[in-house]
Amino acid sequence: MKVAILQMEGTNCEEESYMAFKEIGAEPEYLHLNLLRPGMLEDYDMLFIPGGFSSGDYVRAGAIFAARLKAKAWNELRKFVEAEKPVMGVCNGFQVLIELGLLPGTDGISDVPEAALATNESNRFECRWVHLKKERDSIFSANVPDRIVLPVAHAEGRFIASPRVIEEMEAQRQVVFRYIAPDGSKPDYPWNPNGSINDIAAVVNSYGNVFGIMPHPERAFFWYQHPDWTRIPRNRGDGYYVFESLMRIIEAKNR
Amino acid sequence: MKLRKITDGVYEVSILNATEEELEEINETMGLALSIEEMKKMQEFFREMGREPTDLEIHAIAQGWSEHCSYKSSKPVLRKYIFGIPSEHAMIVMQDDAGVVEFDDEYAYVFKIESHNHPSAVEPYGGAATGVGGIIRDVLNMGAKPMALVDPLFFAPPNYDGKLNPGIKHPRFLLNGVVAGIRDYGNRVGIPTVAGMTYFHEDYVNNILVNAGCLGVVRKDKIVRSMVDAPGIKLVMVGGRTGRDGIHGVNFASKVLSEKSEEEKQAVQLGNPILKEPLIHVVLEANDMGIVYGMKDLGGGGLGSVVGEMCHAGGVGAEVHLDRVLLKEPNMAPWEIWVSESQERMLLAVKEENLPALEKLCKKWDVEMSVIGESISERRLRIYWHGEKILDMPLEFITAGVEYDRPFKIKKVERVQELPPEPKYHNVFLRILSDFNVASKEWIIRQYDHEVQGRTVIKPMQGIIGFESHGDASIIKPVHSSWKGIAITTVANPHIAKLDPYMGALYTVDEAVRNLVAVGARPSSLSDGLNFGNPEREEIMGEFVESCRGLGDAARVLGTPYVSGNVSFYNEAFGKNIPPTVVLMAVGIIDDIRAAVSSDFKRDGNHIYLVGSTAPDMGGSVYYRVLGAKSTVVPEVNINKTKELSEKLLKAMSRGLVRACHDISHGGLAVALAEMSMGGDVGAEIDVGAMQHMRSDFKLFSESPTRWICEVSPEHGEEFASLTGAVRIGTVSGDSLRIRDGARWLFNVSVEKMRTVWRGALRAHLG
Amino acid sequence: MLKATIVVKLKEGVDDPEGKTIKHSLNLLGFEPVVRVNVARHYEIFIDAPREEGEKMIEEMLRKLLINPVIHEYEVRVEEI
Amino acid sequence: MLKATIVVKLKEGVDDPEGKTIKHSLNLLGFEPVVRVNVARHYEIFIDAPREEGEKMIEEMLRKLLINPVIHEYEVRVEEI
Ligand SMILES: Nc1ncnc2c1ncn2[C@@H]1O[C@H](COP(=O)(O)OP(=O)(O)O)[C@@H](O)[C@H]1O
Ligand SMILES: [Mg+2]
Repeated sequence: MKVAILQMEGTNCEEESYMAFKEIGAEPEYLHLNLLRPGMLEDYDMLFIPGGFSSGDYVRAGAIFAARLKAKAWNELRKFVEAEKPVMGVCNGFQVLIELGLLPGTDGISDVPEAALATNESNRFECRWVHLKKERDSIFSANVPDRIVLPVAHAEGRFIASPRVIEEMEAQRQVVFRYIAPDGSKPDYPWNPNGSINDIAAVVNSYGNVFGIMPHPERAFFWYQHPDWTRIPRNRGDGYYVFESLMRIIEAKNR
Repeated sequence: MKLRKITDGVYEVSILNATEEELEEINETMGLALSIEEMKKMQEFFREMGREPTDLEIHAIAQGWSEHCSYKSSKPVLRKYIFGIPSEHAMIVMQDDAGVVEFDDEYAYVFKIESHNHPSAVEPYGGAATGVGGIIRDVLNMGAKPMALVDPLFFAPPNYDGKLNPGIKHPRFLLNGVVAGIRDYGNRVGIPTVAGMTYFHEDYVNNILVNAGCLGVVRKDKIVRSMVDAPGIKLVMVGGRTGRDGIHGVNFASKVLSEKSEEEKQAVQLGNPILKEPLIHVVLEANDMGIVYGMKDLGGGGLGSVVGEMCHAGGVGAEVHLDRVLLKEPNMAPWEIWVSESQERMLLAVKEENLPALEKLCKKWDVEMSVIGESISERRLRIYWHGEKILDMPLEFITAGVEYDRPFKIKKVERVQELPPEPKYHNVFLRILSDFNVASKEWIIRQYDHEVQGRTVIKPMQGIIGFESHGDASIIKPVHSSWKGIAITTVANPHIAKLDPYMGALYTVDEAVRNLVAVGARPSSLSDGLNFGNPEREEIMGEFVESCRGLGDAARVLGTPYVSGNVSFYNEAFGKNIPPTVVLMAVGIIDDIRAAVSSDFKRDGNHIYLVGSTAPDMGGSVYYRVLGAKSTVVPEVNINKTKELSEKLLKAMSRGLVRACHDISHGGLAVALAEMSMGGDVGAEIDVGAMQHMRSDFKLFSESPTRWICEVSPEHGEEFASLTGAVRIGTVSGDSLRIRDGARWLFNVSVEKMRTVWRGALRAHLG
Repeated sequence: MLKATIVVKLKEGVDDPEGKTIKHSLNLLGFEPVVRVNVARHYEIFIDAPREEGEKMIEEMLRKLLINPVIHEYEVRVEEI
Repeated sequence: MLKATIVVKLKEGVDDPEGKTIKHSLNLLGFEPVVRVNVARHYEIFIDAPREEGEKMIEEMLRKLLINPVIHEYEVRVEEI
């Protein structure tokens, strides 16, 4: 499975992501936005938008990345999504997918954003680990246990959308992960680290092939990346299982 | 001042026949910050040449001779004490912009700490951000990938309510601005800020300190030197454009802060991480391709110092065409271009045949470059401006600079210690927990991405998710295929150093060792950030000499060399000087990160041991400050003991005997226990009766060096105690910290209560 | 030459954490009568184009980059300079 | 009740990386005639105080929290609402 990891100035989680794909047997390749030419996307089986601060997140997190990607390859991107090839965005990548209108994608693809990842309620960038509850299976979550921990590191992650969009998302069961308190109860700050509506941490579009997640699975790929590994032994990092879920597609491809 | 126009933007300055007053006037008008002796030396030189200098030539010399570039006050002292400490592993020591030390057979690590004090005092956000930007370049120009940042910071207390001198900003404003600057720059370039310190002392009210350190890793065969050693190599500027911003930053750093500093807008820059991030890619990819012949970043001193130092180091000269430098604004004079310290710029030396490859890389990353000249075999510097030669001097004269053996005076403080009555333990313990130097720094730490790049395997906050408390050092795992790790910590203790700079320096080295050993790492090497007042004052120079002597004595015994460092003088404002502030960025190696130890208590029922011995020396302690009691009796460090005990403890750790470990520092034993409890969300029952005989409060709050608390499972207790000579002082248990001295109970505070107090104290005054 | 001044605000009803934080800090600093703070982004964009063309361009910039309609509203003022 | 609208800008001569990045992005997006972008911070501060007192307060707020005179200049407009 050939995975395009999109890059531009300020994306900076691409190396961890590259390694994660490599480890599960995919063929990741960096693709710089400046080198993206017509027809190039077609060659890939999956598109991945990594975390970071594309263009400094000036204007708004992910906005410049999204606008530039849209200007360069909107039609191809639409085709990619409509062909139901997987598209995944982590953190800044999630922000880009929202700004592109590819997520929440309650009704496929939207030409204008239908949601926002707004400034955290705490008004601060925060780097911390959170507890997550898996709400559904998808090609991105099939192998993930029901409860995991992952790190977040963002200043703009508060998921907002109109009541109508939220309702549709919930009705179509598009929420893949929610923040949760360690005892399983409804999370207050900091368990919900940004104030997202309905504690939304990750969503998938209505087709099931575009996935955005604020926490960083690629930073929790190995057990020793967990903050509490000196307390709790694990064989793998919890983020590994997100990538492992994608292996099914790889295997299908290889068959 | 007599000028004669030579060409657009270039003047000849008459100095050959200038009187002393006229030289002084030139010095002032041109903003050179030179002494009269230095002005005369320059005059002498041009008299010998038999011609008047251009303004560019004068600026070039002033820049080369500035304190910041030439280390004129500090060199002789550094040479005597700090340089040349033998080490098996050090590869490049105190030569290039950052030190290089062997990591394993294939890789080396590269690091340095630097100050950015004056710019941060004037504009905290931009000053701190560009401080981070600058130190990243120092590591990058060795060809290394930057992997970790640290940020030791020094302020007056955030609740300071004294009078502020004109132009001085409140510590709260400064702290918020500095943290935001480091956060926005570090996070955006994608380098984790893994450690730091946030220190409070009233004497920083006029003059904050912002130090920043960076560590990177490079394959040994890819190390790039900051030199050009052959003629005909092209000199290429890559990255940001050159502007009027940052003109005279170097001279600014060598000047005392005053009311007027606010107006020195030109020395203030905000920094552009979104230029730096792709620049890092360009440089590292070019280095991977093997097309970088030599490289140096443009930091203090700008293009002038870089071209000069790079060619001087390689024994060649250079020819530069200043009109080829890409500018932010038109109509800049050549001297402005030469001395500008605009951010995000690197100078690469590249062979002509490799220029196209570099151009291609720059294009991909949308980074600008320009070939501005080349190296020549003659050891001279020649500068051209639209074809006209406007500078022609031997490099030696510009770069060699001057040195001073400044007079110094060592002040002896009489050793006295008040003995206050015993306190109410419960209250005083909570007051210590909420002392700003003890209280949680979580609000700061979490604003920095300390995990980007995915290498941070021991984090700055340690424990159960959501309950973490302070750790001693962070560990990164730099090489995917190896379990070997690099531990990083920063330390300083200005309260102790102010009473006794020599012992303060020893104490600081000891604390560096303590922190590294606490996570299971063997101390490897050090970078020294020396922040002092005005060296023209004899007592300040005395503090500097004594500090360096202490640093040298300590490191020589330990075998940990100083491989890089930085001196910041003139931290003086309104006649007040900062306390002597020796900041160390210390690096340790752990052979297998799976053996690393964190500070949080792990399991109810485990035994608690104290390693090391305690003395009743309370000078500089948090406890005495909280009580308002006076002591000048600072803790005594025996560095041989530091070495011996740390080796024993490392041995116990390598046998897997230690479940948790924390060194004892600010606030003493009681605070260390509290932090271990909070991180593990579990209490402890402690009896300090087994310690040497002394007052109970001294047992709890003494900050004696070379001590750790270790958690050990019961079955390993005996082995651990016999290896380290530790005494057992208690058991992990319950949900409160309960401490007695023999039969007498001192206090009992719930973990919950400790956490509320410890977390809230500093937080209440921030953001 | 055109100068467009664009103020991008959060829509009424969208929580403004930055405004809240600043209000809180101001209250702490002793400015108790401060009851509310709103924070907006303010752009000055200089465009070398005739008025009509410039105005169309601004419309487009807003749509393509400067705002997210889910949370933002905006004001634009264009002057010839 | 007073409403103060405050715009805090960078002084001429202070290089603005944010404005430059946005300008560059707009050019890349095809808005070539954009020659310059300045970014400023825009505050609306609501103060429950009489005019004179409120105005003094605003002066002080600016000095203590909202600006650094080394790099910033500002405009203030106060209305009674
Ligand atoms: N300004 C800062 N930036 C990053 N980390 C910080 C900062 N201040 C404190 N820390 C982190 O907080 C923890 C405790 O700091 P400190 O109290 O100085 O520890 P110690 O006394 O063990 O040196 C360390 O992990 C340190 O790296
Ligand atoms: Mg410590």
